[in-house]
Amino acid sequence: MPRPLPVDLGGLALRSPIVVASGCAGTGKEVGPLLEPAGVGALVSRSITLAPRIGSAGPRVAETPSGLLWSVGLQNPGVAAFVEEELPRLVRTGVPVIVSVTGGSLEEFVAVTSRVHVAPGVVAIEAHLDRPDEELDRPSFCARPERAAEVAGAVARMSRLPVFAKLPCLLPDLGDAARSCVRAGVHGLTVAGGLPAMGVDAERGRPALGSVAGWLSGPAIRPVALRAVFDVARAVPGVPLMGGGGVTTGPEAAELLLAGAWAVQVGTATLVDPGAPARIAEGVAAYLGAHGVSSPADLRGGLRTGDGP
Amino acid sequence: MPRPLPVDLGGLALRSPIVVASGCAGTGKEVGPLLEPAGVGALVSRSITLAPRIGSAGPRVAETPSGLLWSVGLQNPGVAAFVEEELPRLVRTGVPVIVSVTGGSLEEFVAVTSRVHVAPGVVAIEAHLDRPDEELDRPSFCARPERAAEVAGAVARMSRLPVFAKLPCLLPDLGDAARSCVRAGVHGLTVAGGLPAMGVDAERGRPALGSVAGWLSGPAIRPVALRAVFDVARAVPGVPLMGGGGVTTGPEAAELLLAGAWAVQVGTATLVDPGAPARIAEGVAAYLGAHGVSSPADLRGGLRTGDGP
Amino acid sequence: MKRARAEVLSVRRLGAYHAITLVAPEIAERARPGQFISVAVPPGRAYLLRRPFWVHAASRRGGWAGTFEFAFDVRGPGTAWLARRPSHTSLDVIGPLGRAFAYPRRLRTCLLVGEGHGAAALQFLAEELRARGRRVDMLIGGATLEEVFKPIEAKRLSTNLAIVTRDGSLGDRGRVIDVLEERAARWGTEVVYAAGPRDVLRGVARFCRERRIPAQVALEERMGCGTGLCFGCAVPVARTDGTGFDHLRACVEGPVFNAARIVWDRWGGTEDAPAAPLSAG
Amino acid sequence: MKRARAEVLSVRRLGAYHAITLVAPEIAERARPGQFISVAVPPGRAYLLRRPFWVHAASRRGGWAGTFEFAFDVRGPGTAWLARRPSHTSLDVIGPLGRAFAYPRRLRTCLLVGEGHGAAALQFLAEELRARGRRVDMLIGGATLEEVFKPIEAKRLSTNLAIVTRDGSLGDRGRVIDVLEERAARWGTEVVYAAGPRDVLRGVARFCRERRIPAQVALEERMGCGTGLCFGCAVPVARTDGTGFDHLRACVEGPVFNAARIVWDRWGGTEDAPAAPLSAG
Ligand SMILES: Cc1cc2nc3c(=O)[nH]c(=O)nc-3n(C[C@H](O)[C@H](O)[C@H](O)COP(=O)(O)OP(=O)(O)OC[C@H]3O[C@@H](n4cnc5c(N)ncnc54)[C@H](O)[C@@H]3O)c2cc1C
Ligand SMILES: Cc1cc2nc3c(=O)[nH]c(=O)nc-3n(C[C@H](O)[C@H](O)[C@H](O)COP(=O)(O)OP(=O)(O)OC[C@H]3O[C@@H](n4cnc5c(N)ncnc54)[C@H](O)[C@@H]3O)c2cc1C
Ligand SMILES: Cc1cc2nc3c(=O)[nH]c(=O)nc-3n(C[C@H](O)[C@H](O)[C@H](O)COP(=O)(O)O)c2cc1C
Ligand SMILES: Cc1cc2nc3c(=O)[nH]c(=O)nc-3n(C[C@H](O)[C@H](O)[C@H](O)COP(=O)(O)O)c2cc1C
Ligand code: FES
Ligand code: FES
Repeated sequence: MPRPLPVDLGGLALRSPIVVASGCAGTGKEVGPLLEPAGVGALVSRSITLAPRIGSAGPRVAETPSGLLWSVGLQNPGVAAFVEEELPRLVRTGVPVIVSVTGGSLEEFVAVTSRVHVAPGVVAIEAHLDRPDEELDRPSFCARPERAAEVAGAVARMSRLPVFAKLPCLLPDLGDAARSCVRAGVHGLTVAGGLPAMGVDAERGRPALGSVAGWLSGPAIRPVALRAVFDVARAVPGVPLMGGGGVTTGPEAAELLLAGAWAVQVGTATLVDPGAPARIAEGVAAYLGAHGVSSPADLRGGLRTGDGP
Repeated sequence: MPRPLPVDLGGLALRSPIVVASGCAGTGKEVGPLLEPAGVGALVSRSITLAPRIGSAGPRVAETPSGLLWSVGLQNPGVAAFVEEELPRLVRTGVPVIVSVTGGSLEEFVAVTSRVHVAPGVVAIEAHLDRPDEELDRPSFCARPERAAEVAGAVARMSRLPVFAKLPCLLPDLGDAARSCVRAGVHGLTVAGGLPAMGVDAERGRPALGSVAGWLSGPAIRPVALRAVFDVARAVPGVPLMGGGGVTTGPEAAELLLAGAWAVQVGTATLVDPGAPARIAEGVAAYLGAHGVSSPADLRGGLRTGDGP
Repeated sequence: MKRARAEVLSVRRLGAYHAITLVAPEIAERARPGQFISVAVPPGRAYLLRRPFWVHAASRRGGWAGTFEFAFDVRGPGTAWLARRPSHTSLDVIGPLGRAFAYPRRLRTCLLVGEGHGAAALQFLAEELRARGRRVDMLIGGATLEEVFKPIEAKRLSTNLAIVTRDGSLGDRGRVIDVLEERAARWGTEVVYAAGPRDVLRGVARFCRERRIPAQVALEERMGCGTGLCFGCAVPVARTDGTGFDHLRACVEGPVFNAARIVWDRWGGTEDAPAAPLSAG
Repeated sequence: MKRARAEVLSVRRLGAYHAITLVAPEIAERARPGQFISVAVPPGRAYLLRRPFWVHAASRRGGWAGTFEFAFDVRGPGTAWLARRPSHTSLDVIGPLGRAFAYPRRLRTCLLVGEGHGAAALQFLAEELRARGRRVDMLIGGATLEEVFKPIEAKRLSTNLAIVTRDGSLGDRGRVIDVLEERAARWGTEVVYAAGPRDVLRGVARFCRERRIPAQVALEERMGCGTGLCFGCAVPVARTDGTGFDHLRACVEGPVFNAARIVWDRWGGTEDAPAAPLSAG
């Protein structure tokens, strides 16, 4: 029997610190028991927009050294169909559901949130902010800390559920962006997400993805995610923080907890193995046991960065 | 006999499009003939500051999935000793030398440049801008396009040699930064460099590097470098552009050329195999032959991004 | 969909292909033609994703009960690794995955068109169609004799068989598409099933649309998960109301699709004609 | 420094260790004790860097001329892969690398102190010191009997030998540091050479500084290249003018250093005492 690993994200209690990352959890009817719900703390839905989106042209995935390059283009049925059909199925998996909301404008974020936060079975909202800001014509809402905070704050004010602002791992001002979002009222932060990337098929002289540009996930990016989580945990101590990027084993999840995460999101590894989140949770339990630590929270930020061994 | 692969970086003629990246070329007396100078277009020196720097505490390197995590902390003997002892040795390797200059302030960049641009045997200068801006107390000169351009422009005005501004692969405003640097007068751009990263040794609960924070290089980051080079090539068409990040083979170098690079820098692969740059150049020649293309310049930006196959 | 640590019973060469037989009753019992399985690659490599393969045969009864087989050509590191698996080691397999071919209710004369490893999926289908009393004709091809998948087996399974190779080393010289029209007419084809590269499937679809012959294609699209989680395997499929298309997932809503509904101009596929020469700018 | 595609002559188990003999005359002829070689790992793996190993033996003459040997314990993926190399395959090797031990000019009584695989480097040194007419005493250790590197060879090479194991399964129970003082006194040691984990080298350095015995240590620091290109293998070494320290590269300015000049408090090393328990905050 795996030991229970409850974590408390500032009032949001999860039975495991391992959370399935957005875009990697399906629509609730695919993998069934292979996901091993008992070991998983929560799952984050794919990111939902106001209107349906058909998403990017294929190919949408390509392999890179220790990484997965992808571009789904936010394919989703729109918030209305999501709340009606997909969300109830996600809830029935037995894994607590966090809904990822996104949009091209502040209004879209708020409108999606308004439909989702009252839906039954949702435990929290994640605002996916690393998206083109169509209103201000910037490559990402995260290009300016103030703007990320403005949008995240609006989502937080709309929602009766805890809101996590999802920030990308690579921003020159990541600490600032985190502080601004917290000041704007979010409950917590998610620091994770693919890095902007692309692939080229040199044999054919073509981009590897139909959309040309895509995102890089998987083990390749773990060192970048660790750094981002470490920086944000120092910038906003005491704020619930989910970290993710390239985690595939229990000890790797422990690395993120040591760096300051309160919970760990697992994306790509879930695609390779739907049982990975539960297996990683068991690995965390084994790690805690071996190091005489009683709960994931006791590991949090415990990295010994002082001088000398 | 490998076919000759001359490239012309806007007047700077190199015998091969493959350049050894900064920090990966030693001090001119280490690997000798293993580097196979005839196949290498140029080498970039480690980054040089005004005063000597002892660099970061060890460990300075760690392996990550398909990547190399490192922090050298700009260990260098200072510009005076560099010009006197190290530079002549680098020049004697027979590989054209590009000197990487850096600093914590605009003045330091200019002062280093003033000592280097008149030294015999140097063919160009690369300004390493992704460094903490001590004057304005920002994490990097690149955090703001204007600031990167200000410093790069000052270096360009000081130098009688062509100046390449080295920008990191991940900036929300990378295209802006490139345009600003070009407007400020640089001859060309280098888009390459490690991604901000760190490692954790979960067994010991300690950072993997003595400096805690470090940089990620190697194949893991290649998709990120490709995207950055692609974006910059579109932002500043016609401007000489060196790209780098994770290249280990000829076809991989061709990917960067297709994405818009004029020359390709090779760092980590040189560490694993000092003969890698020459081998990669041969691989590019083989690729060109197989695809009926006569020179690397004919590949440049040739990625077919239109619809359909 | 089940997950198994499946024992490798054997790895055999079949011309240009390798075939692996695995012991995995929970998968073998469920697998139907047109479905696929996905195999995990070893840890510690620079590549991560499971590799998908058509189920080529599955034994539910008899001495081999509980085993199934897949066949592949060595393309890259994953298939190279598989080709070297020793017997009695095990593979981490998930399957069966995706929607199988639908059997015709009334129509009796089936033509199965395949090129390359696609024929592996079709031979499983041929068995099942025959067991249901349908007539099976086959049209299979490959670049060379070695790349024609199990021609003797095809002979056994079909009433009429045509083989084509690009170099003429076996059967007629050409591609399956070149002879499709003539054979379908001669054999009185009522329904077509196809598996193979993009251009073959597209050619089959065009022909069948013109002749109003129902056609199902089993297609290959790059996959992130193979289990429906990631939306990485999008195939553009026309909406029934005529308002455009949606991206369906090859791994759960496919890989078998009604050929008439695929928006071929928008589907890149994973494979096509030889690389066009590069040119600058 | 030469690069070779070196044929694997044999891979043998030696207690807890594996030893590989390679055919590489250009390396074998040049190698001296305290130098190392670096071995490339296979392509397609999630790890990249060459693995460095001490030269344990090098034959310049006789039947084995042109071969050399290194020995290792399996730690991670690189050494696990090496341990499984079949004979007659080849390895991509660069060497010899780094500065060798210096031989004493006048002093005659040498004590070689090693723990774990460090003893591999010292046995090569012992051969060379004896060939130069020096007396060699050895003090070697390991966690268990299996981890004492080639104890019979050590016996052959040394005038006086002490062996210690942490569990007492061979020789005295303890670590080499625990018995160093007593043996050095008993044997009249004039110069010390050491190789092993950080705490052993540090203990040797402290003892030798107190007794004013010259000491050289061969140390291991993580390496990016092993060839001097990257400055990844920094070791803090005191400046001779007393103004602080510089970071020298273990791979070209080391890996053998004068023990007295290393700033031990600032050197992390790659290995030390068992992991301390973690605690939060
Ligand atoms: C539903 C389905 C069924 C398939 N059935 C078979 C089969 O029965 N026999 C067979 O030989 N091959 C089959 N393929 C293709 C097979 O999956 C690839 O050839 C194989 O994954 C290549 O892996 P690699 O590491 O050897 O090569 P690489 O080229 O290095 O593979 C790199 C990546 O590209 C993907 N990829 C490469 N080629 C294809 C392709 N044609 N289709 C989809 N993804 C691809 C791989 O899965 C991997 O993620 C099938 C593909 C799909 C989608
Ligand atoms: C100069 C020198 C000589 C060495 N000689 C020997 C020897 O003769 N026998 C032997 O068994 N080992 C020796 N080592 C240590 C040996 O290089 C490592 O144990 C080995 O590289 C581990 O690789 P891995 O993939 O099995 O393990 P991993 O732990 O997965 O290695 C991961 C990375 O860490 C590095 N690393 C791990 N441990 C060490 C270490 N102790 N020192 C330096 N880098 C390390 C590896 O090179 C690699 O880059 C030596 C190290 C150095 C620097
Ligand atoms: C196929 C795929 C689709 C994704 N879709 C989304 C998404 O819709 N919204 C989002 O916020 N993140 C999305 N992500 C990013 C993941 O949630 C996660 O942050 C990222 O992949 C890094 O974690 P990993 O390395 O564990 O995959 C997606 C990732 C993948 C691989
Ligand atoms: C050990 C090491 C030291 C480096 N030092 C410098 C440096 O001093 N200045 C600089 O501009 N880049 C430095 N770099 C970055 C490289 O020049 C290169 O841009 C980066 O590593 C990405 O390329 P690669 O993946 O081919 O290594 C260093 C890289 C490594 C691995
Ligand atoms: S491959 Fe992931 S949904 Fe089909
Ligand atoms: S390991 Fe690169 S300089 Fe020593």
